[in-house]
Amino acid sequence: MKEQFEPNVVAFLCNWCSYAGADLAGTSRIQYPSNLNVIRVMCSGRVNPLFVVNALQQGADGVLISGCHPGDCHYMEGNFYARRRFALMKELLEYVGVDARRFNMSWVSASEGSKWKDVVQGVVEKAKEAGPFEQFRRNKINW
Amino acid sequence: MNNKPKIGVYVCHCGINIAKTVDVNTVTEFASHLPNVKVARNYSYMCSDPGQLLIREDIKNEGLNRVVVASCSPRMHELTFRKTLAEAGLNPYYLEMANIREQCSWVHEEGERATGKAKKLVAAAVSKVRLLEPLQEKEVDVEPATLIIGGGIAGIQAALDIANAGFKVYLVEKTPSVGGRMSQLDKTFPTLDCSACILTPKMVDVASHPNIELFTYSQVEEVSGFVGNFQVKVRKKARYVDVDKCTGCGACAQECRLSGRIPSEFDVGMGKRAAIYLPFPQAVPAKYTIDSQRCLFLTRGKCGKSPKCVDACAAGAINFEQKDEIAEFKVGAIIVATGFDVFDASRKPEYGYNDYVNVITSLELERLVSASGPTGGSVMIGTGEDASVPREIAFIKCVGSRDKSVGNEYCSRVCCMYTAKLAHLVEEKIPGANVRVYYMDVRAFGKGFEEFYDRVRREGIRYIRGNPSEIFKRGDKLVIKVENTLTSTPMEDEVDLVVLGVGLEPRKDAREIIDLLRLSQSADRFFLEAHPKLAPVDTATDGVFLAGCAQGPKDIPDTVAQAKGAASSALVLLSSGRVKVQAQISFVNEATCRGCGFCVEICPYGAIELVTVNRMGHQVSVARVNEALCKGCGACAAGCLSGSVQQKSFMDRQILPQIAVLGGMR
Amino acid sequence: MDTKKLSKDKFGDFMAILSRQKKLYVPQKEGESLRFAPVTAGSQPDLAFPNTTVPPKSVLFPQTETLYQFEQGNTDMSLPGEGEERVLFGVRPCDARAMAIVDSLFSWDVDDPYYLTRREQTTLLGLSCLEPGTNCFCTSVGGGPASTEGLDMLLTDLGEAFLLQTVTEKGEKIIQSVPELLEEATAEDLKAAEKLSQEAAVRIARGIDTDGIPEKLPGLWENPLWKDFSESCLGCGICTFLCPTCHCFDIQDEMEGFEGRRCRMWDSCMFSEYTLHASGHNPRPSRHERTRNRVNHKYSYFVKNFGTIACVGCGRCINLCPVNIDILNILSQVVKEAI
Amino acid sequence: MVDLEKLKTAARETVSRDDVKYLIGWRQGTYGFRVSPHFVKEPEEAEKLIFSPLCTNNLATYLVLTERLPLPRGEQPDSRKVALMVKGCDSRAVVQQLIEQGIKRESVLIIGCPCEGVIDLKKVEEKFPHLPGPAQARWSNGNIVFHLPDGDKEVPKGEVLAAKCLSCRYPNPVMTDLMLWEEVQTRGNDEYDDITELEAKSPQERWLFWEDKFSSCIRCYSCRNVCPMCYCEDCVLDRLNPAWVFRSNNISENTAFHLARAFHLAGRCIECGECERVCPVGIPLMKLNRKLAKEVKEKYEYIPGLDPESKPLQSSYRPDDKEDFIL
Repeated sequence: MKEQFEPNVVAFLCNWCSYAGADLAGTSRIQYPSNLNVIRVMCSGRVNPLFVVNALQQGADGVLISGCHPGDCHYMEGNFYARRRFALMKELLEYVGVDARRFNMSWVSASEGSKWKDVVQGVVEKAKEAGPFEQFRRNKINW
Repeated sequence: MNNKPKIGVYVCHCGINIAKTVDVNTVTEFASHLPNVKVARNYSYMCSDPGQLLIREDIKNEGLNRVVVASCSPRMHELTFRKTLAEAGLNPYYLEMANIREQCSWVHEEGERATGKAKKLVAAAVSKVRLLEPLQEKEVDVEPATLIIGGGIAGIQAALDIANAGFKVYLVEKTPSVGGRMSQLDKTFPTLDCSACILTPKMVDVASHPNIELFTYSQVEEVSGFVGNFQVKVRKKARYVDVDKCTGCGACAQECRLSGRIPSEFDVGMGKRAAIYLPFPQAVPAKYTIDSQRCLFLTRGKCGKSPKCVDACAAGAINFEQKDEIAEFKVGAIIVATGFDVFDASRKPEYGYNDYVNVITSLELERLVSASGPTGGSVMIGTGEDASVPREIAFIKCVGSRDKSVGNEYCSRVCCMYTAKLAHLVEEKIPGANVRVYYMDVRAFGKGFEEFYDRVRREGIRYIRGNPSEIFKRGDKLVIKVENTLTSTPMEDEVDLVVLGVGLEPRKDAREIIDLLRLSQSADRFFLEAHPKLAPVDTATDGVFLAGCAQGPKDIPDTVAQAKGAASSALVLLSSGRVKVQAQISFVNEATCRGCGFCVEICPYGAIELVTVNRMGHQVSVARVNEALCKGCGACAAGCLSGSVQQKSFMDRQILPQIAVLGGMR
Repeated sequence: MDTKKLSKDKFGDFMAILSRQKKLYVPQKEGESLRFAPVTAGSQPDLAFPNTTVPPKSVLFPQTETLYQFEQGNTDMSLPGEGEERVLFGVRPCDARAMAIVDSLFSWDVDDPYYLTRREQTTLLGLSCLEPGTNCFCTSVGGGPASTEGLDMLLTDLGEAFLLQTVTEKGEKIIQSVPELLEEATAEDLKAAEKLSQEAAVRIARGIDTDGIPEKLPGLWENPLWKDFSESCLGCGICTFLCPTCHCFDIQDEMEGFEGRRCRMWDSCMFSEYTLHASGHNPRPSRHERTRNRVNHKYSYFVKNFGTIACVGCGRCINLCPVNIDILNILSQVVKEAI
Repeated sequence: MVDLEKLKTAARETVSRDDVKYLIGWRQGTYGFRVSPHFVKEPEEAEKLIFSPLCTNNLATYLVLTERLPLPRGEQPDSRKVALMVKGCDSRAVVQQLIEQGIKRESVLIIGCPCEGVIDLKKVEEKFPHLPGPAQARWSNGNIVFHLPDGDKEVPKGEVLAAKCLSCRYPNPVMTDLMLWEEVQTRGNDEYDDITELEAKSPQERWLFWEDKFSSCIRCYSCRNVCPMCYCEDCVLDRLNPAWVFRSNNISENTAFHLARAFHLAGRCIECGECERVCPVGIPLMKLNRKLAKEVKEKYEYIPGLDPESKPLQSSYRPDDKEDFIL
């Protein structure tokens, strides 16, 4: 039998809500898959939509953006901008045939440690189902 | 100087918190082979003194110029290790942390996987730390003055505290007098001391304090700048009375053709005033104001042969030519104490507030029981000859509070106690009256509250648990339809007077303040504090603080306490004289900026503006960040199409290598 | 050299044998464009074209090629593997001439091992151009529909059969490897082929007398014609990337994480970064200097260095320019201005 | 109806003005049905101006393509107006440039040419190949008449018009200083059928579709350079540090390039179709741009290039924006 595919998921978390929520999951010792790796930014509004394209190009099988719930943004509006940007980026990626399961966005607050676990499990599971994304992998191509 | 990165990587065991799952030796060994890594070590507690010493020694002995600490969350110890770097003479922003505890060892039991992930996180941190740039924590001077918006008890208290500490205060009040809601109250719960007696001295102090500049009948029109350096514009509305000449004798008001014909705001419409008026006898300043919306001379251009007030004023203070004036000044801090509106009872039509004269609000009753009120303190229904003294009196609580149907889910916090107080006062004023209170819950949480509630009940006030569904008229009586929810019996209660215990609402003009100061609202539409627990008087805008009911309903002691809190927060700023601005802020590469202004629109803090610069002889428009205003969210950077706006320590070129490592490393 | 005839019913076998011997490239559709690509199981050669969209230089001088790979913090580097023998079928004479022109550049003062090895490993089988395109002008720049310069063998479609004329030993070897498929060509066949190519040459509608242009160009350096012609230029890379003789490249390091490769890729003198100095200074700051450079390089500098015009008259730059900047128009203006 | 004399007179008058630097219009090209942008600086050069179904170029690009070369000290930049002839779609580009402050209103004179639709050159060249000499065309009662060496040929519009014109919603300039002739009737109601069709395919099919297209890309950047909305001084996709997209040509970089290009045009693309027209390898770029235009319209009720006072889509939001895609 083939060894089970272990996806690589890159996640961008805002410092104030989602990163704190992930920390809380840790403090609460809530277990979740290790396939997701976090890049901390100050606000989901900082996440350039092209980071997603870049992550997929550089080997991520899935991407997650997570910020504060609408209205809770530490910077008041950042997550509203993020929501618009990624709504469009998601459409664009799916339109060119990128598996919809590779791109995810969530709102996780600083108190939602267990929601964070659910999000990670869901995202990793979906990336697993979508399989490796080698047709877009930068250095798989002709390096 | 050789700028080639020399990185030290420090892997923390955190006792066994990390080391139990993550193989710290493997991670250290791995890190030592990463490009530019000069030293890689692990230690039981990096945050301990010996742990930090390790880093400092290596910086000194090995010439490290970048540090990666792989330990707990940066939310925990980033500041600690920044200090460590600074102590060793390294720029504190040459630090990157890899969170291998909260987001690794604590959430992944399986050792091999946790170790694998820890390696990746360390590699990503190394890839980023190489590209970090030194940042300066800048400081700006603080203008030693405070603007306080709102001259109620919150504004007054904050103003006095700050002024007493020796700093200048500009207190701006929209109405002609300071005093606010508290001045309308008769007695205060639970001690029943006279509201005016405790408030008036403070009002006078405010007006006479050498450090306080009082602007009544004025509005803040524009606030620009940032913490420590706000520029403020205040519009002093024309009173048409020269306040320097007015002696407050009141002859003008007596002579005014509209005397006694205009509903008095202070008496909630129950008393009448003239077009030239003093809001209430103890008003501060005791200067008359002409109501420009009502005054015959101002609205129609003539008032009999000549305005009677002019004739009556011996001081010659009346001046119909007066114009609004703009005052401009600079302050270092701002306190918002704009208070609240009372709930408009007509929004609960089932209670017939608009239909029946004997349905009144608690604030109206407050004026009725007040000796300075329209009835001189006697509780009457109606006016003139029809007036009668009610015998059967019912209070209904939670009108406009805890009521999703009117959009107010919150508890107004004061109604339970003022109802008890008013019930007590009515009982006192009308001996033998039958008073009952319809309630959902009684929340007597404050100091002396429960005792007072108990006292009032023992005085014979009946508390009936039930939320009346309807009030209608039957003969001379009002009928309250209600179900007693303790006994589950529907009942009809015939009474002479119904008092609606109306709740507190955000002010209708709150939007103006939000736009002025870029404040946010919480779900209840009151102004949002920076943190509900740990920063309850701060806001998301640095240097702007909240006091009193603008932030949410509260009683007088809480309001005063918060006002003192806001004052002390402002004083921290003013007395230190300098304020640190964020270091990890945005900046613009003006050479590539195309001046589209997207970032200007995006910035939630108004920290970016377009300026015209000379680019090789051409006048071009480019974005520029006001470093003192920028909070470092980076939303502008993600919205910049040309990549010209970047956030320090979170630049595209610093994040992309992290992505490469986390995405590419298997 | 040798001449042979390949009956069209044997053409399939011929191609099959070729593809077993070497990696066989034929013009194929990719998206909406036509370019040389390796023959695979499902691939369809497309020979009904005046010319491919992308010239065959894309095989000999790929748009991107790895020079070596490296890891950061490590001085080892790994070179790409050795190439393989390949054969390109269906190269138009103009494009083959272009390779001959590029050869002189890549073996000029320093030999370029990457290009020259690949060139050595590649056999070019040409196809006479019997249906010239609207903007073809090979005959103005020393070429022709049946020119053999740069080719290893030329094929001419005689209707029922192809006439095969070998030019080099590499072409010779191809013929020798498939004796059973070929027949001797007759004098009539040769004559027929000659006639076909002459007729084709007559059908070439556009052209210019290039005599004297290389000498005239330097004198027109400050002439307003460059500004006039480049006013509408978008500064894109169509004319240069798709030119069979354009050979400029840039070398860049591409990093991913701690791994990287040094590679070279086509560059275009029409891009502003092409001449951008690290200081920020750009000696060719605007599109008119770049347009002037493109024409001068082909019709003056290259002539000076290598004795030949670096334009083969394939017409691609005219066909594909989005704003109708027409090199023939520029050249005729050059001639006019110089008088 | 197109009135060429009126057009030329207006052009002559315009370029005679002291405050006008030059006028940009269209002129017959060097061969076949080609048309070239025409920069009119002197009144007599106006004679060459044309307006016909061949005038595909969106000249608004030139408003932002001008290089601003370093000026010698003390010298003032030429701040005179540029007069620009625009079709309906072109005018939207000008409006969008105004929204994004790419140009100043007072620096441009907009001369409106209501347009009955321009040709798709590929379709026409297929019908009438090999025309080494210049040839012309005109509109005539819903058809297009081509003037060929062997006489006029009348062809129904549907056979030769560019796809964008068949579903054009804005044939009349949306903002002008001078409208040259009466407005024409709006032809289409764009339902984005072409996009819906591709959306209906499976992700795998869509990937293969685009892989085929993107792999043919030669990264000549003509799509970007011709775009009137792509006017960054220094495009992020050219930059080496950070390198968002590598210069190397392969399916990964090409796809990333096209995703980034399309994304940067979200809520900004005015659907003039120039990118697709100029692509030498025929990548259907409008299928990308229009996908985003469709989403922007459906999700945010936003249509770029109509109201110069509107806020750019990319720098605005509504608290109640849809978020059904969020976990």
